[in-house]
Amino acid sequence: MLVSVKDSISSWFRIEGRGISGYAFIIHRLTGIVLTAYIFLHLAFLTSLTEGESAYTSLIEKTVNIRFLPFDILLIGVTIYHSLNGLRLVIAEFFVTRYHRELFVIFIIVGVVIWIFTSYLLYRFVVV
Amino acid sequence: MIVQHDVTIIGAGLAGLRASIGAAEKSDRISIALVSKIYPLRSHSVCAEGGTGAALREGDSVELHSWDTVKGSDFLGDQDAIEFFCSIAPREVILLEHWGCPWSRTENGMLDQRPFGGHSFPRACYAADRTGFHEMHTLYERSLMYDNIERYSEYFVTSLIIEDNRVRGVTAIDLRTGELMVFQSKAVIIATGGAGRLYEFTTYSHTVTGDGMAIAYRAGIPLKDMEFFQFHPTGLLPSGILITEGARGEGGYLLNNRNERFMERYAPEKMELAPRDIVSRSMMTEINEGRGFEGPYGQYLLLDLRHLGEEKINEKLPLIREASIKFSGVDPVEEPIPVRPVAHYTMGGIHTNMYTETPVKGLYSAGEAACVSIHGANRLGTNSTMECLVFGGVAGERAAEFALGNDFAPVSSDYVKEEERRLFDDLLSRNGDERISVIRDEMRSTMERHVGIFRNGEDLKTGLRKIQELKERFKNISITDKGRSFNTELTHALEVDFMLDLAEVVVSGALLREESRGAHYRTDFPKRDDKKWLKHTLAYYTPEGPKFDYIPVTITKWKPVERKY
Amino acid sequence: MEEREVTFIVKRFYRNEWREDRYEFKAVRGMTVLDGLFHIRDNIDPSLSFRASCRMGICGSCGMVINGKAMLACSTQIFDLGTDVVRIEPLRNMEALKDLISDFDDFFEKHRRVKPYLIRKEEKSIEEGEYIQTPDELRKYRQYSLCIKCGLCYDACSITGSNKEYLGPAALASACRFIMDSRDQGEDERIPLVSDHTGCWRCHFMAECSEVCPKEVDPADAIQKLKRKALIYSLKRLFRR
Amino acid sequence: MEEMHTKKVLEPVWWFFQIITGILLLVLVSLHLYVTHFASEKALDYSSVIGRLSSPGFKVLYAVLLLAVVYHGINGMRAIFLDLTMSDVTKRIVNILSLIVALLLFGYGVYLLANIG
Repeated sequence: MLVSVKDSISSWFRIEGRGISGYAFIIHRLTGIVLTAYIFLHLAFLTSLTEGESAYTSLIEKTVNIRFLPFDILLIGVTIYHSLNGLRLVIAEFFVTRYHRELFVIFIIVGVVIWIFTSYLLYRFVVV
Repeated sequence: MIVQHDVTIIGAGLAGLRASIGAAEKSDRISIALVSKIYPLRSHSVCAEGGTGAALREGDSVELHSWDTVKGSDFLGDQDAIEFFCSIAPREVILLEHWGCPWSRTENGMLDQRPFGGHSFPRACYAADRTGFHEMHTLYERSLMYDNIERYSEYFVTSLIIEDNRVRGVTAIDLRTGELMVFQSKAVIIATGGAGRLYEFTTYSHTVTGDGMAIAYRAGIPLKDMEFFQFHPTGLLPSGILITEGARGEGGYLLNNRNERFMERYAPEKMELAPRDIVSRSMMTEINEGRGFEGPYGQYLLLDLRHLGEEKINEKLPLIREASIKFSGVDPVEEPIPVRPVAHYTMGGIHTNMYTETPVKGLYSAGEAACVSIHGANRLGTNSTMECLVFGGVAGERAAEFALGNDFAPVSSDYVKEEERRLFDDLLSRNGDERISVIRDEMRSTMERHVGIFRNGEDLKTGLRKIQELKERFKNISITDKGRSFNTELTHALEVDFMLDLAEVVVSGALLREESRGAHYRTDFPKRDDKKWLKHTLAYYTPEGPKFDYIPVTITKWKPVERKY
Repeated sequence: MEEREVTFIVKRFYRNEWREDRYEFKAVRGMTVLDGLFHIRDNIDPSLSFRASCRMGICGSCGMVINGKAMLACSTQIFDLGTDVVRIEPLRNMEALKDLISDFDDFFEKHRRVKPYLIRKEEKSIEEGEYIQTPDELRKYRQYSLCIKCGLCYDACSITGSNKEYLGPAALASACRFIMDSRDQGEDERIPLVSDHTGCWRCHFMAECSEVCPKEVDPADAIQKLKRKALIYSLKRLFRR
Repeated sequence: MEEMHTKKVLEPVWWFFQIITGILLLVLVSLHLYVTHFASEKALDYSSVIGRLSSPGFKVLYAVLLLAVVYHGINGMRAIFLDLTMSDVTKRIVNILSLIVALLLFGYGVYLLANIG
């Protein structure tokens, strides 16, 4: 009784009737996949460092600018979410076994604050 | 399709599961079929709440437990069977503990026991107020250990195959496919539970429709003492969900609208912990004399647990609290619970001896479906779950022994063809203009009104006429769903058909028994009459209606005396 | 008494195809979704099939999806749903058999696979009486023993949907119930069963199972406990050799 | 049989490493981002990058970060694949592929670390 891969995957991302921890999980998975993909990208970029200064600098000029800033902010958001939610899971698992919902809300608030702050820093870094 | 099993057990509640383990432990050479119309864990046994009685501790004894049971039964119980039952009971409690049942404990780690109605010693072993639930799960999980038990869940048994006074098997509908199956067997155990859905206001699950009793009755096996139907004092309004006697065992009060503990008028010594028939009658008297509360779902009284405190309620009666809040909107910690007497237990059942043997060879019955008779005219609380354990075990062992010493007897294909014709060509194809649900509801309200706690000749006669009329009308029902897979309309029709037969037996038996004993209270014959009626009723099936016979009660040590609490 | 016109939209698997039927009727205060379904069966459409037994939330028969969330029909008041349109469908992540009835065979088979019974190296004889277990020891596993096997957690869990072999919340909670029982000595048999690819490692602590659980068993918590038990057990074995 | 057994012994360990590397990453990635973006405006200039990567301290730090991120990412992806219904053979393929990809990534990272600065 094998189910199709399509059905399987759709069950991970089923939104209807889910509670807050269900959404947390769905986003955790998605951000995890994004971040893993980014490892490849990051290592590929670093290759330019072995090819001398001009190759590296032209790459930096292309990627570190205002046009890529939204992606940078998104990426940092993804990282913050994934790490804070991961931390929440560890805390919920080993230390606070009740109050998942409350914990999640606290972490979301903390995460958003950090995100706004780091986005501002990034903006300053790229534009100024 | 025909399958062969040495032992077929119908019903997978407490008694059925205990029987399957009993048979499996007897020998691993026999194969056991556990046939049930629902998954085992859905059985009504999970609803048992208060406790399971056994004489375990110093100060208590088998003799005392037996006497309490005999007195509780209003001397209609067979005393040899009662002593046998009480002597095995402690073993069963320990056995269940060894199998993993999470019994509630005392501080030093021993099994805890609580007081219960009609018992002169606190002997109800309990697992909070989910006793039946935990017992069921323990037995079900234990039964998974045995490879020779095969579970047939969601198979609806329709008839017993009996020839030459020897059981040959059963026929059943495989609900998933809708196909008629034959379970060919050397021995059959009926453990299908009571017939509680005969009544309107009842603690019973929707599935408790007395199928096994009716099947046996139609196959010619007599039903014993069916006129005795227990009304539990405390059914939650409006649904009838059981509020355990354990609530009173832990110290709960019953109150009328004058805020009086009225039980002091009826049973000054035992108060709320008098046997159920007495408490129920007292409550109905209070209501009839205008001391009840008036509510949207009829009159009721109050069960007050507030003085027990939140901690004790959470620890010992968590399910009661949950049910009261969810189904009645009342938190027992803050408010008294609205209750009314409610149909709760079928004392009667398939006629068996104390070894669970019916008059037919190879056919056994245990649990509420059977009438061994240890409950006589009124069952004591905690004795029903224990009955399932004790007699379930006995039935399993006896059936296994019988299967080891006998061969399969052939099942004629004509019989199966005839059963298929009856179910699918006749019943399923009916297109009359009567609705099954209407007939069922009329039957249930008739039973409630005419065969309730207080009965009298006139009412019973009217009731009997009504039931017979309903039986006639049933022939003209219609079944709209003609499909085979999970045709719950067809099974519902079969259940109502079964219940109509049982209702007829209950009413006729009650009409004939001109005395008041235990749960059977006739306002026109308010006294117990040992000269004429110290005997068991046996009802035999005939196409025209039940034919009655009577057999004596076994009395060993205890001569009948007046029953006072 | 308060009355209200309600509409039940039932997603049925009827004669091997899906269809939706609408039923309109008057509900009164106090009526549960299960009462509503019985009302439909008795008065509007007798062919509607669903499972139900105890109607007091202890037998586990009537799990279904009500307005997108898995619930016990018997324990859900219609008036508490906050809407007059009630959508009902059978439990997801299980195969539908007919109407609201879904296939539980696999569910119970998984429960069986974790050996959900007391395993003793030596059984005490009946004459010696009960095993001693203090109320504190009882409290360690009591919560997990309250599971009614209603299957709601299998609907909520995203992994039971994607991996048919995953033991799932109820079965793992049941394993945990026995592992935490002071009378049980079956660690060597049970932990390897629950700690392979189909066992507790498939759980990523989404904790939806605990949210839908009608008996507050908290299966998610049970599974995390199992993971820790399995880790300790494995480390012990690694260093023993 | 023996292999099945080892797997059962190791699976809990993989899970535990996932948690450990997760916590480690929280610290190391924060540090990495701080150093490359927030500490100085010139942090991404060629000279400063080469300068950082030439110091043995940063080399070790980045090696640990690389190991943790590769393990955490690939083991996470492996779990996502194993959450699908699959045969034992496919499961084994997933496990082996995960190992190969992880080794390649780590190897390439180490190669970069060795050749830069």
